[in-house]
Amino acid sequence: MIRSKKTMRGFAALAGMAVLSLTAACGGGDDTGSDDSGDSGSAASELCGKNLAFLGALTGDAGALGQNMVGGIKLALQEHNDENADCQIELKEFDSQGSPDKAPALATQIINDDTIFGLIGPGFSGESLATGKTFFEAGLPSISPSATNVTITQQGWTTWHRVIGNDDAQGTADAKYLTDTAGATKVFVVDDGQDYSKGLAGTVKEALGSAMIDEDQISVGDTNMSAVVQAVKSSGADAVFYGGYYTEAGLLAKQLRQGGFTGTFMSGDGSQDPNFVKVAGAQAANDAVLSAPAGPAPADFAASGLYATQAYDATNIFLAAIEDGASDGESINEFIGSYSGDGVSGPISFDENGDIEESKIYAYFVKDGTMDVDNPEVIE
Amino acid sequence: MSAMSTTLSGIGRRWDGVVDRYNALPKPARLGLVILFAAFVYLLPLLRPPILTTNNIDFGGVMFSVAAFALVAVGLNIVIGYAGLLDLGYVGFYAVGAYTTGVLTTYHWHWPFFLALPLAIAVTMVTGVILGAPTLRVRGDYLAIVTLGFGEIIRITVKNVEWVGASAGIKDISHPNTIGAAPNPPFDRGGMFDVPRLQWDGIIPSLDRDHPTAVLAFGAVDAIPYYWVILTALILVLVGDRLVKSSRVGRAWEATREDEDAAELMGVPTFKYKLMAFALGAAIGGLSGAFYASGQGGYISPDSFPLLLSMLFVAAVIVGGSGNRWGAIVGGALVAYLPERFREFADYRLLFFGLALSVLAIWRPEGLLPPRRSRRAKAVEAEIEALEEGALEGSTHA
Amino acid sequence: MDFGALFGSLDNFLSFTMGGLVFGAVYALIALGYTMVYGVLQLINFAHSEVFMYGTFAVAWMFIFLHGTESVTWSLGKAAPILVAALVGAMLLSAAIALLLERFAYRPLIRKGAPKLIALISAIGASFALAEAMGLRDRFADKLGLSDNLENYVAPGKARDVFSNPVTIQPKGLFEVGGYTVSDVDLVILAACFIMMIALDTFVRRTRFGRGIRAVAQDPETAALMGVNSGRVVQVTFLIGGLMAGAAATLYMMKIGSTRQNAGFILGVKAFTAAVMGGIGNLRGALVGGLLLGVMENWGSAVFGSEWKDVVAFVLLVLILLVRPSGILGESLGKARA
Amino acid sequence: MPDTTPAKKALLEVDDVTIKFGGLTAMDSVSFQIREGEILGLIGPNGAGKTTCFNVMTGVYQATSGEVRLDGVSLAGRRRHKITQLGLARTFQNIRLFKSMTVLENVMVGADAHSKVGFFDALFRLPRHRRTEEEALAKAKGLLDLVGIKARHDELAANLSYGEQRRLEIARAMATGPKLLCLDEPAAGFNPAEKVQLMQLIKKVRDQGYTVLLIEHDMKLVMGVTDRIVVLEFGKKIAEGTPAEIRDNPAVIAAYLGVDEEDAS
Repeated sequence: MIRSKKTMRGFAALAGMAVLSLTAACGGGDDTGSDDSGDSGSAASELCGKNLAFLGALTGDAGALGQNMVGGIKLALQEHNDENADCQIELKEFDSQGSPDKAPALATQIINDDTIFGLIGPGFSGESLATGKTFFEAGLPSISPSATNVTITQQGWTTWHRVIGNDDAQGTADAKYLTDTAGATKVFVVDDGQDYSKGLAGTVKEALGSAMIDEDQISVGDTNMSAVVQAVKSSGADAVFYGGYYTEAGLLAKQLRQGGFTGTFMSGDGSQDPNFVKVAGAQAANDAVLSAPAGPAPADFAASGLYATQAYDATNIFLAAIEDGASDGESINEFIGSYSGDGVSGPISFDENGDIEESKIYAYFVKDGTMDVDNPEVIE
Repeated sequence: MSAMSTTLSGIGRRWDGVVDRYNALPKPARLGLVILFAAFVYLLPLLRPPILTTNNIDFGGVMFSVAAFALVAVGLNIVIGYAGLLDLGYVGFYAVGAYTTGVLTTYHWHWPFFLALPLAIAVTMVTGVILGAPTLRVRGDYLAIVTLGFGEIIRITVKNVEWVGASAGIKDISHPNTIGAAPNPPFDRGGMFDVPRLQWDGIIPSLDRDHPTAVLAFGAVDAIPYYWVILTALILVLVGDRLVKSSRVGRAWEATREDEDAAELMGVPTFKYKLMAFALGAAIGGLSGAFYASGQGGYISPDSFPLLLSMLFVAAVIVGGSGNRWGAIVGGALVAYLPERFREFADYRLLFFGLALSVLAIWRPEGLLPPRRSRRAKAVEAEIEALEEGALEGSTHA
Repeated sequence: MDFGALFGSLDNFLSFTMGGLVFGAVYALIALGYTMVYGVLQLINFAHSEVFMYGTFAVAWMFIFLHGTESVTWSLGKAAPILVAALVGAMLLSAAIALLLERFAYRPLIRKGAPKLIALISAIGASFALAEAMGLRDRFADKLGLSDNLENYVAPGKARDVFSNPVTIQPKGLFEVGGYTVSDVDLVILAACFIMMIALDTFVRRTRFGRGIRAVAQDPETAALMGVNSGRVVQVTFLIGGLMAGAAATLYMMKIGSTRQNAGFILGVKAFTAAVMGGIGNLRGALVGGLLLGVMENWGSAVFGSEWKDVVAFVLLVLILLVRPSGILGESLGKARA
Repeated sequence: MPDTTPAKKALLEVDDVTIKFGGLTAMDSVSFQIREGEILGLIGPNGAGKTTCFNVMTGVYQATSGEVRLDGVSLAGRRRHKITQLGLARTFQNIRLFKSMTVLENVMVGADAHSKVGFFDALFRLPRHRRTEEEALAKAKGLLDLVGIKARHDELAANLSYGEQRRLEIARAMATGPKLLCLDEPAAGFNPAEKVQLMQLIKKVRDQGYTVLLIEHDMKLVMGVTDRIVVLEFGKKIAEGTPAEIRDNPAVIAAYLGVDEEDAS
C-alpha cells in the first residue's frame, strides 16, 4: 500500500524573517562545537565533521523512492568529501517507512542529535505535515526533494523548503496540455483518493473547467477497474486523467484500452515510472502522457531514479551553506532562503514560503512500449 | 527446535512462578511494589536505561506509542478477553476518537483538548452502541467479519467526507494547553520546570542537561509530556477496569463468554452486557485515539487507520494473554516497541515480527501473561498428565 | 446517487454485471480456501491470502521462465500453452505454501487443543512473514549468491514493487449480449470457476475422502472413532484450498497481469467476506457469495461512485447476516447433503 | 424466599401447550400444574417430549399454541433472563457450568440475577455495590454449604468431579432465587450411592421451601423423592398422580416401565 507520497504547496502567510532570526540555534545545542575557526571559507567550518539527516521511507512499500533520494544525497556528499579532506560531512538516515505515525519520534531524535545540522526531507507529504512543526520549533532547516502537497508551505514553518514544484503547478499544466495540445474536450478525471492524488486531480478539474465531464475515485490496491471503464465509456470521454501512482494507473490504462477506449490517457508524476508500462502492457501503454515537475537528469549524472536529482541538489545547497561560512541553523536557513543557483534538476531559488520559485513541468511519452525518459516536452 | 521450545517453556514456567510469588505477597507489600513500578515507568524515558532505550528513534516518542497501544489493548481486552467478542475492526473506534478530537479542537471548533476529550470518548461510545446494537446478535466468527467491515466503513467514510478533511486528513491539531509558563517557540518551550535526562556510558549513568524535558509543556519537540498524560490515562483506565471486572459486571461478561445460553438462563441479560463491553471497549479505543490525534505530530489522515492496525491490536491482546489486563498491556507494549527497538534489522523487521507472532502463539497459546484461570487450568492438566504417566510407568513395571 | 448510471441502459447494466461476475469468480475460488478450512477446523485461515499471492507470482515466474522478459501482447490462444504450465506451477506453489502453513502455523496448535483465537494470531503472524518474505526475495537471493541468475525473478532492489507478467493477454470479443461484448478471457474465467466448483463439490460429496472431510467437519471425535484419520483430512483440506487459490491466481493474472507482495491482503479480505456471505463452511456458499460480492461491488460503484464500493459490500454483508445469521446458504461442510 | 407453608396453590401452569417443529409435533396439548412446595416428577421414555417441555418452560422454545404461566404470569415471548428473574431456574442435563470461573463465582453469577448493581455502581464502588456483593457472597457460600461443596469454593469449576459439578449446577440455579427449581436429569451418570445422596439433597432443597420440578429417567429416584408425577409419551400426557398411583397405572406400565425394564436388561 503506498502512502501518500507527495505533498504540498502553498503560499504561506509567513511569520516572516523576524521569526527566522530566532529559529536558529536549537538544532541540537551547538555548544559542543568548540573550535572557532574562520568566519568564512570552507577550510574548517564548525559544521565539518557533522551530519546531514535524511528522513523518509527507506523500507516498506515505498522504500524504493527513499533509496533513490539517498543515492542522490550520497553522491553529492561523496563529491564534497573527496574535494574537502578537512571537512567531511556524513549522512544519517532515518527510516519513517513513509508513515506520519512514526515520523514525529524520528524528528525528535533528529533534533536532539547535536551532530545534525540540516535535514534532507521529509520524503512524503504526510510525514512532512506531521513533523514540520517539530523541526520549525527546533529551528532545524530542511529541504525536501519530493514532498509536493500544496499546504505544507502554508503553515508558516520558515525552516521548511522544497526543491520540487508543488501539485498546483503540475495540475494546471496537465489540464493545459490536455485541452491545448491533445485537443481534448471531454476529460474524465479519476483519482485514488489519496491526498496527493486528490490534490493533483482537484487542480486538474479546476483548470479544466467545463472540459471535465465526469469523475470517479478508485482505491489503492484495486485491480478491478471494470466499473470505472464502463463509466468512462458511457460518458463519451475523449481523454482520461488519472491522479495516483503507477500501479493503478497501469491497470486503468490497460483495462481502458481493452474496453475499447481510444482517447488520450494522462497521469502525473506518481505514474511516471517504467513500471507503468510493465503493468499496462506495452500495447495499452503506448501514447500515454505522464507529467512530472522534473526534467531528465544530465547524461553523466551518477545516481538514478525519481527524485535523485532533487536530493542531490538539496544536499548541495547545504554544502554551499557550509562553504559560505554558515555555522548554525539560523545562518544556514538564511543562506537557503536567499540561495539561487542551477542544480541538475533545474534552476533553484525559494520564495518566502519555501517553495521553489521556478518549476517546469515536463510531459513524458510512452512510445513503442517504453517510456521515453530522455525527450520530454516542457509544457508551455 | 525441540531444545529451543523446552528452553522457552522453561522461561515461561519461571515467569509464571514470579507472578505467583507476587500474588502471594501481603497486600501492603504488593501496593509498595506497584507504586515503585509505576514511578519507574513514569521516569523511563528520562532514565533511558541502556538496552531498553531505542537507538535510532526518540525513546520518548516510542514510549508514547507503547502507552497508546497498551491503552488500546486494555480496551480491546474488555471486548475480546472478558466478553469473548472477536472485534477485527477496533481501529474504527480509534479513528472516531481521533477524528472527534481533531474536529473539535482544530478543524471546525477550537475547544481545549481536555474539554474535547470527554466528548470524544462519548462519541466513540455512542458509535460503539450504534454499531453493536444490530450486530452483537450475530455470533462468533461472523461478528469478526462484521466488525472488520465496520472498521473499513469508518475509514472509507472519513476518507470521502470533506467535513472531516477527507483524504487530506486534519493537520496541525492543537496540543493540550501547556501547564505552567506559556510556551514561546521556537526557543522557550514553557512548562513548569525543566528536568534533565540521563545518558549512559556503558553502565555508568550521568546527567545530560542539554536535552531537558519541560514538564507538562505540550509542544512539537518533545513527546515525553504526552507520554505522561497518556500513561496517567492508562493507569486510571486500569483501575476502572479492575473495579468493574471484579464486580457483577465482570462476572456477567465471563459467564457470557463461557456459555452464552447458560448465562442467559441464569438471569444474565447477555445482550446488554455484550453491548456494554463493546461500548466500553470502543470508548477506551476512542480515548487512545484522542491522545494520538493531539499528540506530538498533530496530524491524522485516513491512512493512519488501516485495517492492518486492527490485526495488530488483536494480536497485542492475544499474545499478551487474552482476559488479563496486564497481559494486554504487555502485548500492546511489545507490538509497539519491538519493531522500533530492532530498527537495525531494517527491512527484515516485519518478517521477524510476523515470525515472532507465530512462534509466540505456538509456544505459549495462552499468551505471555495468561489470566489466573488459564494458568490454573494448565497446572491441573500438567498434574493429570504427570499422574497418567506415573500410572503408565507403574503398569509397565507390573 | 445515480441509479441511472446502472439501470439507464441494458448495455451499462450488463457491463457492470459481467465485470463483477468475472471478478466474483476469482473471489469465489479464493473463498473456497477459507470455507474449507473453516468447515473442518472452525478456524479463520487468515494466511490464505498469501497462499493466493504466491500463486500469482508463480504465474509471472512461469511466463518469464518459458517466454523471457520481453514485453509482448498475445492473444489468449497464443498464450494458452504457457498459461497451462503457469496454472500447474501456481497450483503447486500455492498448495505447497498451504501445506507449510498447516504444518508450522496450525498443526502444533491443533495438537495442543489451543483456543481458536490463538490460531488466528499464529495465522496473522504467518501471513506477515510470508508477505514480507516475498518482498525480501531479492535479499535472500543476494545472500545465496543467486542474484545474477534470478535477476528476472526477484527484481533486485524492487522486490516490493509491482511485478508484472511480461506477456499481456489481449482479450478478444466473442459475442455480444445486449450491447456488452463477452471476451474469451471472461468466458474462460467464468467457465474455469464453475468447472472447479463442480469438481470440488463432487469430490466432497461423492468420494470416500470427501466423506471423511464431512465427517470431521461434523464431529471430529466421532469421525476419529470411525477410523477417519483427521490429521490427514486437515492436510487435504489445506491442500485443496491451496490448489484452488493457485487456480484463482492464474485466472487473476490472466485478467490483471501484475501482482505484488501485498496483493493478497485486500483480495483475501474480500474473499473471506464472500465466504461469510454465502455461508462459511459451505462450498456452494463460497460460489454464491463470491459472485454476489463481485456484482454488488460493481453495482455499488455505478450507483454511488467507486469510492463507496467497499462500503456497499460490507453493508450488504451486515444486512445479509442480520436476515440470515449463517449466510445465504447456511454453514457447514458437514451438512452438505450426500 | 419462597413461602414454606404447604399451600396447594398452583405455581406453574402448563396450559394446553403444543409445539411443532416443521411437521413434527413434539408436544401435543399438554396441560399440568406444579403446586407450590411440592416436588413434581416429569417422566417418560426417550423422545417423549420431556426436554422439549422443559425448554418451553424456560424460554428456550416458544410454544406454537397454549401458554405457560408462572405465578399467573405468562412466560410467552419473554426473554430468557427475564424468565429467570420471574423465578424459574434450571440445571442442565449435559452440565453447562462456566468452566473457567471458580465455583464461588459460578454461584455468584446466579445470585446476581436480581442484582440492581450496574456499571457505575461497580466503577465508583457505591454503597449499593458493596451491600449487594456481600449479600451475594453470603448467599453463595450458604448454598455451597447446602449442596456440600463449600470446601471447594475457590476451585475452577472445570476441576470439580462429575458429582460435584452436578451439585454446583443445583447451587447456581438456587442462587437465582427461584420460585420453581427445575432439575434436568440430575442423576445422569451417577452410581447408586450418589443417587441416594442426591435424593437427600433434593429433599433438603424442598425443605428449604423451594418447589422442584424433576425430570428424571431413573424410576427409583423419581418414585423415592417426588410428591406427584406427570408422565409423557410421544408428546402427550398419559398419566398424572402420586408415585403410588403411577406405579399402578396400566398405561404407564405398558408405555414406559416395560420399555425401561427391557432397556435395563
